[in-house]
Amino acid sequence: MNGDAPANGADAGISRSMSGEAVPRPVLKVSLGPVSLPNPVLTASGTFGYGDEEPELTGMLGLGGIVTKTVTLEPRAGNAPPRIWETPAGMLNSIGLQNVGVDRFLTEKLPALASLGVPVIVSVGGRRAEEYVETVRRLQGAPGITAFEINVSCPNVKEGGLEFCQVPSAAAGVVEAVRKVTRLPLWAKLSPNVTSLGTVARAVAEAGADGVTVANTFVGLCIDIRTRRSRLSAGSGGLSGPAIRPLALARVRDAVRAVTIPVVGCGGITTAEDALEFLIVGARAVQIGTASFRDPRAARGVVEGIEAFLRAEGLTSVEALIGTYREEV
Amino acid sequence: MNGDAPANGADAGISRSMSGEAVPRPVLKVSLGPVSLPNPVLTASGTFGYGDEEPELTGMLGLGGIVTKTVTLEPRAGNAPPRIWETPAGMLNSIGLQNVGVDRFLTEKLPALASLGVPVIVSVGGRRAEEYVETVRRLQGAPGITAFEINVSCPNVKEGGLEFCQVPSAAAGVVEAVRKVTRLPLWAKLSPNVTSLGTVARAVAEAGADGVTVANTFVGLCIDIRTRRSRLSAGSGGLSGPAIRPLALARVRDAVRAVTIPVVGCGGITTAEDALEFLIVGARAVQIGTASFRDPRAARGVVEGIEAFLRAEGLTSVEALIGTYREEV
Amino acid sequence: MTRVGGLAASVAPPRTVIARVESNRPLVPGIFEAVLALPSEWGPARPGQFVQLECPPPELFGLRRPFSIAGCRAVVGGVEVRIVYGAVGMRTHGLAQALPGVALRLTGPLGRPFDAMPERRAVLLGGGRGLAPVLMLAEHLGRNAHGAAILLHGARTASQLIPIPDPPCEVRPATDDGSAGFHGTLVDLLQSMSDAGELLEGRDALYACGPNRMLAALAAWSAERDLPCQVSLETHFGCGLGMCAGCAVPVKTTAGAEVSAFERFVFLCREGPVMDAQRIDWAGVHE
Amino acid sequence: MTRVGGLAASVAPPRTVIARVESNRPLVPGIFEAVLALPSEWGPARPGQFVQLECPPPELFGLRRPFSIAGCRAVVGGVEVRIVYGAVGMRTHGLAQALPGVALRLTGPLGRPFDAMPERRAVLLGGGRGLAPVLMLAEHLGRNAHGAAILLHGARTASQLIPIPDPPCEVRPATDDGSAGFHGTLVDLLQSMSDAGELLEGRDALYACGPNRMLAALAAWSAERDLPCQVSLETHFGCGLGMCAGCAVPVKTTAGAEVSAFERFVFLCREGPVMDAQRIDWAGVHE
Ligand SMILES: Cc1cc2nc3c(=O)[nH]c(=O)nc-3n(C[C@H](O)[C@H](O)[C@H](O)COP(=O)(O)OP(=O)(O)OC[C@H]3O[C@@H](n4cnc5c(N)ncnc54)[C@H](O)[C@@H]3O)c2cc1C
Ligand SMILES: Cc1cc2nc3c(=O)[nH]c(=O)nc-3n(C[C@H](O)[C@H](O)[C@H](O)COP(=O)(O)OP(=O)(O)OC[C@H]3O[C@@H](n4cnc5c(N)ncnc54)[C@H](O)[C@@H]3O)c2cc1C
Ligand SMILES: Cc1cc2nc3c(=O)[nH]c(=O)nc-3n(C[C@H](O)[C@H](O)[C@H](O)COP(=O)(O)O)c2cc1C
Ligand SMILES: Cc1cc2nc3c(=O)[nH]c(=O)nc-3n(C[C@H](O)[C@H](O)[C@H](O)COP(=O)(O)O)c2cc1C
Ligand code: FES
Ligand code: FES
Repeated sequence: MNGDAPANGADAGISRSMSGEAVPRPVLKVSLGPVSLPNPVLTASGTFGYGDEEPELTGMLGLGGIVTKTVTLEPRAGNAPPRIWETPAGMLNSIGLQNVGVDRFLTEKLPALASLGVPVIVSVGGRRAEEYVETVRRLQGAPGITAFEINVSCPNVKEGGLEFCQVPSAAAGVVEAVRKVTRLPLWAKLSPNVTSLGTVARAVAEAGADGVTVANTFVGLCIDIRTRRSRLSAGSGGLSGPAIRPLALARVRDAVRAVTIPVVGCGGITTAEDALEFLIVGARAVQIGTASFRDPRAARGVVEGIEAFLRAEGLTSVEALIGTYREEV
Repeated sequence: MNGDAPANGADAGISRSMSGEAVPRPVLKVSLGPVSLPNPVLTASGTFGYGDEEPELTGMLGLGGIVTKTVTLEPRAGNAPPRIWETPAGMLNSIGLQNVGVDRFLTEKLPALASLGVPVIVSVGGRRAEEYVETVRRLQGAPGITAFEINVSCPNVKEGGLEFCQVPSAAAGVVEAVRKVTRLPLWAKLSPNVTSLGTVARAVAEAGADGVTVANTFVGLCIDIRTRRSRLSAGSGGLSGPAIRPLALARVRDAVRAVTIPVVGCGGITTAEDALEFLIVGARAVQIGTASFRDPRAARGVVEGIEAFLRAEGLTSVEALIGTYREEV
Repeated sequence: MTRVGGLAASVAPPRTVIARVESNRPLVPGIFEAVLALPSEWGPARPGQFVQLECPPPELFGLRRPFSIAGCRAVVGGVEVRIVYGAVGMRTHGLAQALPGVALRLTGPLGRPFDAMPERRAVLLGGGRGLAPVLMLAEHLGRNAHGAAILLHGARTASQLIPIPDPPCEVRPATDDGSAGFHGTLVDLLQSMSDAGELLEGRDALYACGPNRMLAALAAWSAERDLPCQVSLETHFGCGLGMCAGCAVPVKTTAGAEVSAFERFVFLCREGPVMDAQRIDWAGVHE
Repeated sequence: MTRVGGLAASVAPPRTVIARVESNRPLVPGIFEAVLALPSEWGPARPGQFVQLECPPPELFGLRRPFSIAGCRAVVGGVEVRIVYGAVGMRTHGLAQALPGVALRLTGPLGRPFDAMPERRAVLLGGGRGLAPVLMLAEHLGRNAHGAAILLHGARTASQLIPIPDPPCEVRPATDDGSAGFHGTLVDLLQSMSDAGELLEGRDALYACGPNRMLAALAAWSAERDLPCQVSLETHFGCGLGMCAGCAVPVKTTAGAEVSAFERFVFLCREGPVMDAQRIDWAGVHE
C-alpha cells in the first residue's frame, strides 16, 4: 500500500528542481507508533460515511487513511431532523451516531472499504464500556482494519456519552477495557469540551492507548429567534469547521505536551496550510471532516499541498516538519 | 438615565402600527438583580477601551452600559506584539491586560466615562485574590460605578490567571473576598474553557456574585507555517467573534440552568438577531465585543434591531422575550 | 403503494466540476433562475435530481446548497444546467448576486429522480419555486410520450406565479388568495378536480414539489386513494453525498415488522429527494 | 531628537462612513490603487494619517484593515480618497477584486500625521507601497512651501517601482537589484548621499514609510546623526480606534526615569502610525 503514488506515472519518485537538478520527492509516509500511513491525511469519522457513499471514490485514493463513521454495537436511529445548521465558518450537527450497527458494518461495509487500498481505522462508540468491548471484540478478527479509534467524545449522545468525554477516569476506563480484547492499535478520540485535555490524554495513554485524536466537536447551540427553538431538533450540537480550527490547534498543543504517544490533529482543517499548522505543532497525522462537504476532494488537495510545501521549503520528508513549532518562552 | 430615548424626538414613546392604531414602544429596560439598565446591550470588556478612545462617542449614547477594559492594581505592560490575528469568522488576541492601573484609572479615565450618561461596569482583574480586593477597595468609593465585573477568566495572563478561570473554588474565592469589601453589585466573568461552566457559575453565585458574564474568549492558537512560530508573540490567545457564537450560547444555556442570579451573555454577537438568541436562551443582557472593531456602531445597531424585532413580534417589552427558549425534551 | 427505486443504476454518475454562471435573473420577486455552464462530460440529469452548489462568496467557508435541476441540455462545448431558486437566506441571497462568469463548485447530478409510471396519467403539482423540477418532468414526459400530463401550478398570489412561456402540457394555476386561477391551495384544486371527475383513482399518479407543508397535506389527502404520489422533499443537507447523515427523514415502518433502529430514518440525499409520499413519517418532518 | 506630537488637536475628527469604490487598478504587479468616494463632510486628511477600511466580501466577518491615505481631495458632491495597497493576504486580495460601485465601511482620518519641520529640508523615503503616504507629504510640502523636498523611492526591482507621473519634487529611484536607479537599499542611497555631501546633519529631516525592516535600518542609521527621522510604522490592528490595545509598539524608556509598566508599549493607532524613529524600541518590533 503506497498512498503517495506519483501524480504523474512517469515520474518515479524523482522530480526536477527549478535549476534542473533531480530532487527526491519528499517522503510523506508517517508512522504513529504501531500504525504506518502512506501520508498524514485521513478523513474524520462521520464525515465520509463508510467510504461507500462518496460516488467519486477516486477522491480517496492517495489518502493516508479513512476513519469510518462511528460504529456501535446495536444499530442506532440517531436524532430527529433537522440535524445540521450552518454557523459562521462552521456547522453544528446533532447526528446522534446514526449507524447500521457492528454486525451489518462487518458484512455490508467493511469489505468494500478494505478493498480501497487505503488504511481503514474503525471508529467505535458506545454508551458503556461493555458496549465498546463487545463491538471491538466482534470487529477485531475481521481483515482490513488498521486500527480502532475509540470515540469517547461524541457530544450528541445523550445517554451518558458525555461522561466518557469529560471525566478522565471514565475515558481511561473504556480504553483499558478495550485494550484487553484487542492487539490492534487503539486511538482514543477526545472531547475538547474539558478544562484540561492534557489530563484526559495522559489518562488514556496510561490506560494503553496507542494514540489520541484531538479533537471531536465543540458543544454549541443556535436558536431560531422566531420559533424560540433550537435550530437542531436535539437541542445543542457539535461545532466543526474552520471556526474551531484555532481552538483545536491549541488542544493539539496541549496533548503534544502531555503525552508521548502520537497525536492526530482534527478540527477545521480545510487547506494544506491548515494541516501544516497541526503538523508543526506536533500532530503526526491530521483528519479532514467538514471541509469534505464543501469539496469532496478537499482531503486529496491537502495531501498535494503538503507535498508542494515540503518541496518549496526544501524538506525531504514530512517527518522533518512534525513538531518543529518554535514555542515562545 | 434613559437609554431608549426615541430615535425621533417628536415620538414620545408612542408609535403607530401599520393599521394606524397607536402602539406603545416596547420597553427595553432590564433589571439584573440590583442593577437596572436602560436596555440589555453593553460593550464587552477590553473592546471599547475606557470609553475615551472611540472618537465617535455618539456611538455609545443609547447603550445599556459600558464594561471597561479590565483594570488591575498595578499598571500592566501587556504582551509583546503581535497581539492580534484574524481567523475564520473570528480573531485571536493576546493583549495581556495592558492597562493603566487602578490609580490612573480613577483620576484619568473614570470621570469622563461616568459623565457619558451610560451605566459603567468596571472590570477588575488580578493575579491573586488580594489584588482584586485592593483594586475594588480603591474603586468602590468613586462616583459613577454601577457594578463591578470580576474578570476571573482572562486566558492571556500567564501568572496563575488560568487558575481562577478553571478551578471553581479559586474563582469563588476571589468573588468571596471581593464581596467583603464592597456593596456594589458584582458580576463574575467566567471562562468557557472548562468542563462544566455550570459548576463554576454555581460556585461564584454561592460566593455572593450578583450575576455572571458568560463568557470570556476560548483558548486558541495559530501558527505561521513559514516561521514555525505562533502568530501571536505570546503563543496562544483568546478567540472571539462570530466563530464562537454557538459555543458561547451553549455556555449561557448551561449557566441559566445552573444558577438563579442573572446571566449576561457574551461571545460573537454581531447583529440584533444574534443578541436575541442569547436573550431567548435566558441572558438578561448581552455584551458586544469584536463586532465593534468592524463597525464602531455595532452595539447601537443591536439596540435598534432588538426594538424593531419586539415591535414586529408584537411584544411590549424585552422582558417578555428573555428565557422563552422552548427547549426540546 | 408504489415504491420509488431501482433507478440508481440508470442515472448518470455524479461529478464535481466548476460551473460558470451564464445568466442569473429574477423570474418573479424573490425567485431567480440561474443558467450554469458545465463541462460536456457532465450529466445527463433526470427530473427530480439535484446539484450541490457552492454559493458565493467563495471566500466565505460554508456548506454547499442543494438545488433541484430545472433543466439540463447539451450545448456547444458543454452542458447547460438551469436552477430556479428562492432567495431565502444568506447563501441564496449571495447566489442571487452572482454575476455571469462567476465560477462555483458543483457536484451532480445527485439523488433519485421522479419515477414516471407509464401506465398512469401524470398529474404534476408545483408549489412556488417547487415548480422547476415538475416542469422539467412535464417536458420529459412530453418528449417520452409517457402519457398526457397536466400541471397544477400554485403560488401565494398572482405576482408569485412563475411564468411558463412554452408549456409542455395543460397548466392550471391556483393562488392562495384567488388573485389568479383557482382560489385555494393545490390540494384544494385536486379535491375540486376529483369532485368534478377530472381526477381518477387507479388511473392517475401524482408528482409534486413544493414546501414541505404542502407535500404533507398532499400525502394526507392522497393516502386513502389509489393515487400513487411521489414528492420531492427538502431538509437541511450537510454534504448531499451520503457522507454526513445530516439529511435524515423519518420513514414509516411496517407495523409489526422487525426493523433495526437504523431504519427509522433514511438519508434524503440518497433515497430521495424524490420519495413515495406514503413512505414518509410526516409527523417527524420539519418545515 | 524630535518628538512627534501635539498634532491631534489640529486634525479632522474621524467619521465612519460608507465609501464607494470609484476605481481600482494595478499600478505595478501586486500593488493597486483604489479611489474611494466619501461624503463631503469627511476629512480633510493629512499625510501620514490612515483609514480603517472594510475589505470585501462584506458577508465575510472580519476585522477592517488599516491603509495609509495616499491622497484626499474635495470633489463635486464629496471627497475622494486614494489608497495604494499591496495584495498580500486574504483581505487585500479581496479588495483587489472590488469593482467600481462596491460600498465599504470606512472610518478616518485616523492617527497622527507626519509633523513637517519647516526649518529643515525634507528628505522623504518611500519603500515599495510605502511610497504613497510620503508622496502625499511631498505634495503637501510643495503646496505649503515648507522647504524643498527630495524623494527617495525604493523597490526590489525596476518593475516594482510605482510610477510617479507628475512628481512634486526631485525623485531618486533605487532598486535592490540595480535594475533601475541607484543599486541598493534606500539606506545605502542615504549613505551615498551623505558621503557625497548631499545630506546635511542639522539641516535635513527624514520622513519614511516602508517595510518595518527598512524603517528599523533607517532608525539605526540615523540614530547617531542630527537627522530627525519620522517613520510610519505597521503592526496588526484590531480596531484602529484605540479600543482594543491590539496595536502595541514597544518604545524606549528614558534610562533611569521611573515609568509605569503601562508605558512600555504605545498604541500605534493613536500615538502613530507616524512616530519618531528614535522613540521606538526596534528590538521588539516584528516584521
Ligand atoms: C434536494 C433539495 C432540492 C432543493 N431544491 C431547491 C430549488 O430548486 N430551489 C430552491 O430555491 N431551493 C431548493 N432547495 C432548498 C434550498 O437548498 C434552501 O433554500 C437553501 O439551502 C437555503 O440556503 P440559505 O443560505 O439561503 O438559507 P439559510 O439562511 O441557511 O436558511 C434558510 C432556510 O433554508 C434551509 N436551510 C438551511 N441550511 C440548509 C442546508 N444546508 N440545506 C438545505 N436547506 C437548508 C432552512 O430551512 C432554513 O430555514 C432544495 C433543497 C433540497 C434538500
Ligand atoms: C497604519 C497602517 C497603515 C497601512 N497602510 C498601508 C498601505 O497604505 N498600503 C498597504 O498595502 N498596506 C498598508 N498597511 C498594511 C495593511 O494593513 C496589511 O497589508 C493588511 O492588513 C493585510 O491584510 P490581508 O488580509 O491582506 O493579509 P493577511 O493574510 O491577514 O496577512 C498578511 C500580513 O498582513 C499583516 N496583517 C494581518 N492582519 C492585520 C491587521 N489586522 N492589521 C494590519 N496588518 C495585518 C500581517 O503582517 C500578515 O503577515 C498599513 C498598516 C498599518 C498598520
Ligand atoms: C456531520 C458530522 C458527523 C460526525 N460524526 C462523527 C462520528 O460519528 N464519530 C466521531 O468520532 N466524530 C464525528 N464527527 C466529528 C468529526 O470527526 C471531527 O472530529 C469534527 O467534525 C472536527 O473536524 P472538522 O472541523 O474537520 O469537521 C462528526 C462531524 C460531523 C460534522
Ligand atoms: C482585543 C480584546 C481584548 C479583550 N480584553 C478583555 C479584558 O480586558 N477583560 C475581559 O474581561 N475580557 C476581555 N476581552 C474579552 C471580551 O470582553 C469578550 O468576552 C470576548 O471577546 C467575546 O466576545 P466577542 O466575541 O463579542 O468579542 C477582550 C477581547 C478582545 C477581542
Ligand atoms: S446530506 Fe450528507 S448524508 Fe445526506
Ligand atoms: S488597533 Fe485597536 S487600539 Fe490600536
